[in-house]
Amino acid sequence: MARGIAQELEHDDRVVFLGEDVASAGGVFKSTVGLLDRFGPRRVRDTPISEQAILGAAMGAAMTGLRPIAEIMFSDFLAVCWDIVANEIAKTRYMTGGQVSLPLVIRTANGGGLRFGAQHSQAVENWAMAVPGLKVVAPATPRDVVGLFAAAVRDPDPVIFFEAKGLYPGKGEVPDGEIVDELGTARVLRNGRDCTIVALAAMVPRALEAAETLAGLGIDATVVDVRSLVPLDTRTILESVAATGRLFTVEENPRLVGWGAEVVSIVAEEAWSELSGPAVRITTPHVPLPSADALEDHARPSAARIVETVRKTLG
Amino acid sequence: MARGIAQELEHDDRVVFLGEDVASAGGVFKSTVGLLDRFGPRRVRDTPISEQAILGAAMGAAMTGLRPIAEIMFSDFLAVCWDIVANEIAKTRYMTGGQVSLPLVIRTANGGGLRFGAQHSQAVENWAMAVPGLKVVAPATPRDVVGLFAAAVRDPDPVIFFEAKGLYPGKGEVPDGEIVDELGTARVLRNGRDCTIVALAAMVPRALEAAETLAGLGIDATVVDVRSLVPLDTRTILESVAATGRLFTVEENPRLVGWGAEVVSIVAEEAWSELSGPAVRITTPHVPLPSADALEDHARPSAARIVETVRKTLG
Amino acid sequence: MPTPTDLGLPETPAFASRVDDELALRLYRSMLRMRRLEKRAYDLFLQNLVKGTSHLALGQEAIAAAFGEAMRADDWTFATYRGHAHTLARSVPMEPVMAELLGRSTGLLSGKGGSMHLTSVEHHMMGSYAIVGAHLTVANGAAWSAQLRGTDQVAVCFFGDGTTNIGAFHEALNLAATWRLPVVFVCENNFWMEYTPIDTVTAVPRPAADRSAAYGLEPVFVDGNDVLAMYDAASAALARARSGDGPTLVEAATYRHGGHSRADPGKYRAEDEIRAWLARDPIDTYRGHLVATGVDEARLKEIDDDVARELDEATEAAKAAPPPDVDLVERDVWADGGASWRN
Amino acid sequence: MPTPTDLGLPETPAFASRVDDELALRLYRSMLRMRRLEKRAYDLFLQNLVKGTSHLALGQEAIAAAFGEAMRADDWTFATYRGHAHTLARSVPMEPVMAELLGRSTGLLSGKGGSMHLTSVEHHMMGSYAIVGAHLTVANGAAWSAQLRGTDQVAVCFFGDGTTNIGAFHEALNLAATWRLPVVFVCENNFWMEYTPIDTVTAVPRPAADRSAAYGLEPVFVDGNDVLAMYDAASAALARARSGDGPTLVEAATYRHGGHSRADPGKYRAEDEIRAWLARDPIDTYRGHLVATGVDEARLKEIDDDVARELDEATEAAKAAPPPDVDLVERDVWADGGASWRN
Ligand SMILES: Cc1ncc(C[n+]2csc(CCOP(=O)(O)OP(=O)(O)O)c2C)c(N)n1
Ligand SMILES: Cc1ncc(C[n+]2csc(CCOP(=O)(O)OP(=O)(O)O)c2C)c(N)n1
Ligand SMILES: [Mg+2]
Ligand SMILES: [Mg+2]
Repeated sequence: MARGIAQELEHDDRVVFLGEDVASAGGVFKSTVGLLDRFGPRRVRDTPISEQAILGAAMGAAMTGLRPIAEIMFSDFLAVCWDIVANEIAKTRYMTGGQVSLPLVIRTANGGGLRFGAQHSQAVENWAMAVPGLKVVAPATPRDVVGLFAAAVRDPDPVIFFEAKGLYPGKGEVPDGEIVDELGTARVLRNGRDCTIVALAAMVPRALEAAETLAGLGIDATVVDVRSLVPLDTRTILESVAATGRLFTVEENPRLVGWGAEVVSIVAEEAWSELSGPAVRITTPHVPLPSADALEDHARPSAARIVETVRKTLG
Repeated sequence: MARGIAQELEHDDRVVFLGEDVASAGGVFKSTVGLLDRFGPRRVRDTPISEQAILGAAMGAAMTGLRPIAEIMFSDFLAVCWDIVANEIAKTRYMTGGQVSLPLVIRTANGGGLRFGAQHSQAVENWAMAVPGLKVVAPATPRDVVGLFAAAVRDPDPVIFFEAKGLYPGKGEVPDGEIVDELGTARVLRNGRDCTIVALAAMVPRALEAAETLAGLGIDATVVDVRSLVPLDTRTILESVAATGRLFTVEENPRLVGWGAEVVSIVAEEAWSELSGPAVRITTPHVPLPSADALEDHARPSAARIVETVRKTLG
Repeated sequence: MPTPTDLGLPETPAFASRVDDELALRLYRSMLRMRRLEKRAYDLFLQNLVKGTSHLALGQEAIAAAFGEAMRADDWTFATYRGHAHTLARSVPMEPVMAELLGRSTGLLSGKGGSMHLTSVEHHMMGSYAIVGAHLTVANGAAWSAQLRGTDQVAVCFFGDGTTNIGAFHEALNLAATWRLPVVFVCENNFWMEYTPIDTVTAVPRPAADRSAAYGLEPVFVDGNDVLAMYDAASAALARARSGDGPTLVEAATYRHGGHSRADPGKYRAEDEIRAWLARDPIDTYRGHLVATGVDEARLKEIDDDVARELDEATEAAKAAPPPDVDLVERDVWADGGASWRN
Repeated sequence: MPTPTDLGLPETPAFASRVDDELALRLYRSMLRMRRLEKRAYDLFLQNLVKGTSHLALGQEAIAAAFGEAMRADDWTFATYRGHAHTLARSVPMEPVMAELLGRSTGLLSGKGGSMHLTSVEHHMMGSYAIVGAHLTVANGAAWSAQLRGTDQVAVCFFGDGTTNIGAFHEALNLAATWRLPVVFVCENNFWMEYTPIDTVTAVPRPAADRSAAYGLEPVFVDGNDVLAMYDAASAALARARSGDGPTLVEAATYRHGGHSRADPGKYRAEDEIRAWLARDPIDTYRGHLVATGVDEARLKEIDDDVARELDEATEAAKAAPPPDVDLVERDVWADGGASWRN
């Protein structure tokens, strides 16, 4: 992640970065170590515990010529500054008739897996998806973290960038050189005949693992990594469903009104006749996340649960 | 509305009511006039503009023996106290292993129709629906306002009570005497053979009006008033879809991840084989609400748009 | 509810400061534009031509006018839903303002924003914000941008007494002070938070001034109906910000003549409270002061007529304009001009 | 970063107040229970038996212990994620606490909450809240309930220096003062907001005490490592609340010996800063004071042994307990015990 931020601070001197403990300390997840030394205290700035002030500062700076990156340490904390996100940043361009541009990124650690309990573990990308005026990105691989982050920072609209904290320890290839990806593009990670499994962020590796297992059971699954909820690459999803006839979504967020419901609904309206059976969402149940490892692991969708659900549904 | 609150203040002396301008002034929508005189300043209390402090006070009071009703003047302002709603009130019972009970109600004026512009007009019941631990109610008639409000206040769990401000000027019969309804029950307002139209709050009268027009065009629609998003009366919806084979939802909220997506997804999984064609959502487009009357009226689903959509879809 | 004299204010504004004649008249004209436009807007409400809500600053004009004149053209204004006066203060013409109130296509925001969201980036009027408190944090951001880019610009942020009790106020003040941002926070204390007297919901008598120490700042309490005192206070705060000494929190004591918003006749206020404040009307008293200090009444009359003409023309033009095209509903969600969230 | 003497604190706690012998020893025992349990918890982290995160109050025990003894059994505690000490202070047994840290079915929250959310309603320990600031507003609610029901109970709310910069702090203090709520706010100023020195992000030197005037309150600044001074401050604040005179905001200067949380070795702090504060360790210095004032070392030794035994038994029992049943995942979302959101 530090690499992705550094790339953008390097690329454009209007880019600035602010948040709690991000500068001197290099971030609580150590994802911003070295940035202060390299870019100095004017461009990499520690803040008080004042999430509203952080995002307000980002917004005001974006209105007046900078391209801020603001960190909200855990995505749960978006709740304390939700007004700035949902009522100010999201709506200002629209309600001013297009006068105000807000090129800014809010990066935040999202989701469970680290046994942090209910107030530090939610997957809340659906909160952001529900708000018109926000773009919403949630990468699943280190390469996408860099490439989609660059795309987010260079985008002229506000982007909420959800980093799956369950994936932080993960490793993956990141090629040398500048990487800039494109928002609004899903990626087909595996092509199969029998069904389409659409997953996001921390659920992507689980969907892939499940697909491998399913292959052994004679079920050949396509796996789509959504990558970006807004803009949403409906074309890729609809094409895949047209090919396989069956849809599964794998969501980390609690059950109700997650992004999976949006995907299912789009398919149910626009590709109904291509479906050859029920569309099924696999989600965390509609509960806050528990802390103990046995409980947390049971709550979040696992590869095993995906396998089981797909097998039963198709079987 | 004043009647509903008075009924509950009367019924249980643990009930208290707090919010901005609710006491001396009787509420900005005049919906709480007379309560202060009748129940006194201890039970009906004006607050500063401190939504977090308001809901925190309600939560702390609910933990310790009271049954508070807190008013958040406009539902958009839930964003400034979203942490107390989504991280504190919603999660506390769960994360304390059931030790803490929070019998409280948050009432709030929701949705558009009064030309108030983007920061005072949103329909955000889907925000609340996305958070496990909250119950979510949105009545469409004066009678339901009283009856469901009573049910909400008497419920042992936290309830967000969305009052459609577009319906405030509306009139309707409210029978004499105590009215107590039941959460989690939808109501079939009209029985038709050809399709099921599921609507909520301010969209209910529009769905009914559309159904009348459709009847004239030879399309006989069932209209279901959802009334309560959590708990959700899936049984009534599924039964109706089983009977008609076609589903339409009418939502005031912006397009993405609304309650309609949840309803469609449940049907697409559990009643797929009962569906005889695409399930279609009718929503406000994914935009903040504009202010000018011509624009606001165009943005929100109208009876005409419902008619048009149903007609075109059923072909 | 304290009377003006309880607060240490004179019975009528003192007008003890001196400014040159041109500026003196500009201040007069500026206040008059605000007053007249808002009175006209009120008439149009009564004719049901202005829809939605609207919050008038009648009685509070001196604050907006003084800052408008003291600010540099490239300084930024951040206002609340009670933002008509602050918009005019930045030399925004009356017509697009009036057209916006009427929901016309020629409105400042093409009818998308309405009364509560007046914005004109061209005039460095960076928006009117309708959620209490939020824009204080946004003003910080503009100030931070000026600081980083070394442009010497100042962000000026106006808000009410009630706003001092919301969390964002506190966060914004602390950040501004800690980062020494070039921002001026102006609390227009009109003693009412909607329909609630501010002293019943606030732990200190002066909602802003009595809190400046919590941010390491000096208390600044000004007669907000004295346009000359306000001009001095504005100039001092702007100079301080521009010199790198950081923010100022100004509390300007004032009063709104009407109700909180369109829907409110303001009946909850005591007769003599209203009377005492009407006697302190910022425009009438200032006009009296100008005449008393030798300004030719003919010059004032000229301004009166000028403003009346501007207003009539603006009103007619606005009324004649068509409503916005419904296509606008799906415009300008994104920088590409559209509303599409999918491919 | 100010040194203790910069802050007007003595080099070692003064222990100038007097309490009776029984209480003196109870305070000692209480601090020791906290210290030992947290050190054990730390060992268990290192063995990877405690998962998730955890925030120790090592070095800050005097505050929790003093309040624990000064509070009435039916007064309420509201704590943060750094809440082990405050939980023990309310006489919660060690075993369910330890079991919760280990994620066992016998945990205080059956493993659902973890280290950051310790709660025992039975002991009036009303929760540990992990979002900075929120619980100040919740404590107000309990105080309001006591006020309305006339029960004479007081809500006591603990939080850190960094918390004074978030909006909820401001809203909570203003409401408490305006409503004269029986609530005591205790800012444990350990001079660090996670890895950031508090003075670099705060506009005033004493984050809480220098802000009390903004809420019409007197500043209260106490040596948080002097358990007797803390006991006095706690008693005074509780008495004030109980007598209907409203809230107190106490700032207790202290220091955490370790890092912010499990993941943090705390290496960003200067050696002599740490040294100065270790010399002010609340337990060692207090033990020294007790012995110097004539308490028999044997009695202290007895307490030491007692606590050691309690801890060993609690640890063994917790380790032996099974993990929670996965059925718990769908329990206790609602008052009916379940998680069902539909029929
Ligand atoms: C967060 C939030 N809470 C409540 C409101 C509703 N509201 C609008 S204006 C207002 C009163 C504001 O009082 P004050 O700050 O004194 O400003 P004034 O209207 O007097 O100019 C309130 C409560 C709001 N817009 N935003
Ligand atoms: C709203 C919010 N922002 C950020 C955090 C992350 N966080 C947890 S503890 C902490 C530092 C708190 O500092 P302080 O209040 O001094 O308490 P201490 O940890 O020193 O006891 C931060 C920033 C949080 N939990 N909640
Ligand atoms: Mg006011
Ligand atoms: Mg601290």
